[in-house]
Amino acid sequence: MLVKVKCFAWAYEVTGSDEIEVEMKESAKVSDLREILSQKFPKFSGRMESIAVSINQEFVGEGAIISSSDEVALIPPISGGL
Amino acid sequence: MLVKVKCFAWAYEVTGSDEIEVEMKESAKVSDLREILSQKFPKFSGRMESIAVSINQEFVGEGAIISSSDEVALIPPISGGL
Amino acid sequence: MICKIVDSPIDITEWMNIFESKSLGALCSFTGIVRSESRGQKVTHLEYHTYKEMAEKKMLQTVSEAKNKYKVSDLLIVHRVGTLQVGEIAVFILAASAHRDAAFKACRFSIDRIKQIVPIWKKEYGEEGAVWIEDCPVDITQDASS
Amino acid sequence: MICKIVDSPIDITEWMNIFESKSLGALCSFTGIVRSESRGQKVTHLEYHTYKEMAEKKMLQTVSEAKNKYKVSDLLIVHRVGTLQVGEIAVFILAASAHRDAAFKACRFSIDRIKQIVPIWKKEYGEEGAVWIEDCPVDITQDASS
Repeated sequence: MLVKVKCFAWAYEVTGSDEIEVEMKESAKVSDLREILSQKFPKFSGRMESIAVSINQEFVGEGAIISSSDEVALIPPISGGL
Repeated sequence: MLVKVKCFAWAYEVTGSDEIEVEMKESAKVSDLREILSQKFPKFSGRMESIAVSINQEFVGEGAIISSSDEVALIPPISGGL
Repeated sequence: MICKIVDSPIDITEWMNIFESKSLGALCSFTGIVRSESRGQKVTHLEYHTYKEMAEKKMLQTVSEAKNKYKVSDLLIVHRVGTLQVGEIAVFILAASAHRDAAFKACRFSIDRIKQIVPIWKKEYGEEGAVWIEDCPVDITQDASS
Repeated sequence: MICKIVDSPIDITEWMNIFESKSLGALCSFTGIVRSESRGQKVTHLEYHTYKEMAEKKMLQTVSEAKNKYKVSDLLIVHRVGTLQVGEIAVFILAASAHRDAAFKACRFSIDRIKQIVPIWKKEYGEEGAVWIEDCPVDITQDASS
């Protein structure tokens, strides 16, 4: 399946796009997504752990299952406020 | 000596004046002032302890000595702010 | 550092931008507004009385203590006295700091401290008459600048 | 309850009087202003980026958590994104309550919580180039509404 992944802050700079498409097997998990992205974009190396993943605008854990209709996003460490 | 004593909030209502004159012996203390006022104004009865006394705009203890040139004030429990 | 006792309405918008903003970072404000109810009684209005000279002195002591305790760059306290209607502002405090923790703490400290040492009294007028609010008998051992 | 992400300057005076004041009592505000120095470096300007839909959702979660934790009657969060100059306001929070303790705590909680769960990112531009500020890796175990 093809999954759309939004990329924010420096994740955008790493992938070069604010939304990428990632080919994944059905019922893939967040941990699978990390693996695929780390291989595809070596610049994630050493920084992937600091990224949180959201599905449909909620933060999710490594075991969460992704479906092709989900809104998936990469959330680097945040720094809102002052 | 004659000492001027400012009366605020309900101390003003008890004495009927925002400034009273109190006859005291030289080197009288704050505790003496309380005694004189309690006798002069029976309505202070049971409430005198809740009043703080200031001399020259600083809170003082019972042993502080009052001189006739001092600015003395009776400060009932305060309630500034909201 | 600004401390003021005023007898006309407090216009927050006048004070909110008082500090030069370039190096501030964090501003914390506190606004105390006359409530329509107090101690289960409907309030019609309030009267704030003060011992003005001493109150200004004690407000200055308050901001100086706050500045010593917390890293604030600036602090403002404005307290209104006289007759206040429900919904009107009685007190406004503004603390400025490079960091939010100090701004919050200094602002909170200031309103708490005002209630301990600044000679201002509130008389509440309601349906059942008027009553002096006695929040806090002054504890002189708590007065010493720490 | 108002949560907004805006891309134009935040006018505090517009927001400061937003809540009906008759029953309020206490208002606590927090204003976050872009500083001219950060981490020892001179700042020329900042860029705030956001994942807007999720950020608004997480701001709503923040105010709802604050309302559950503290007895606040109302709460406002406005966060600006885009390019901000030194001295401009990045965030404004206003908490209203009958009592000051709740107002202070809800306001403080909100700014702290924003920094934990609201997807907004800050890029600092200074003399030595631009850098993403990484205050807080999101800890998903801390996200659950408590």
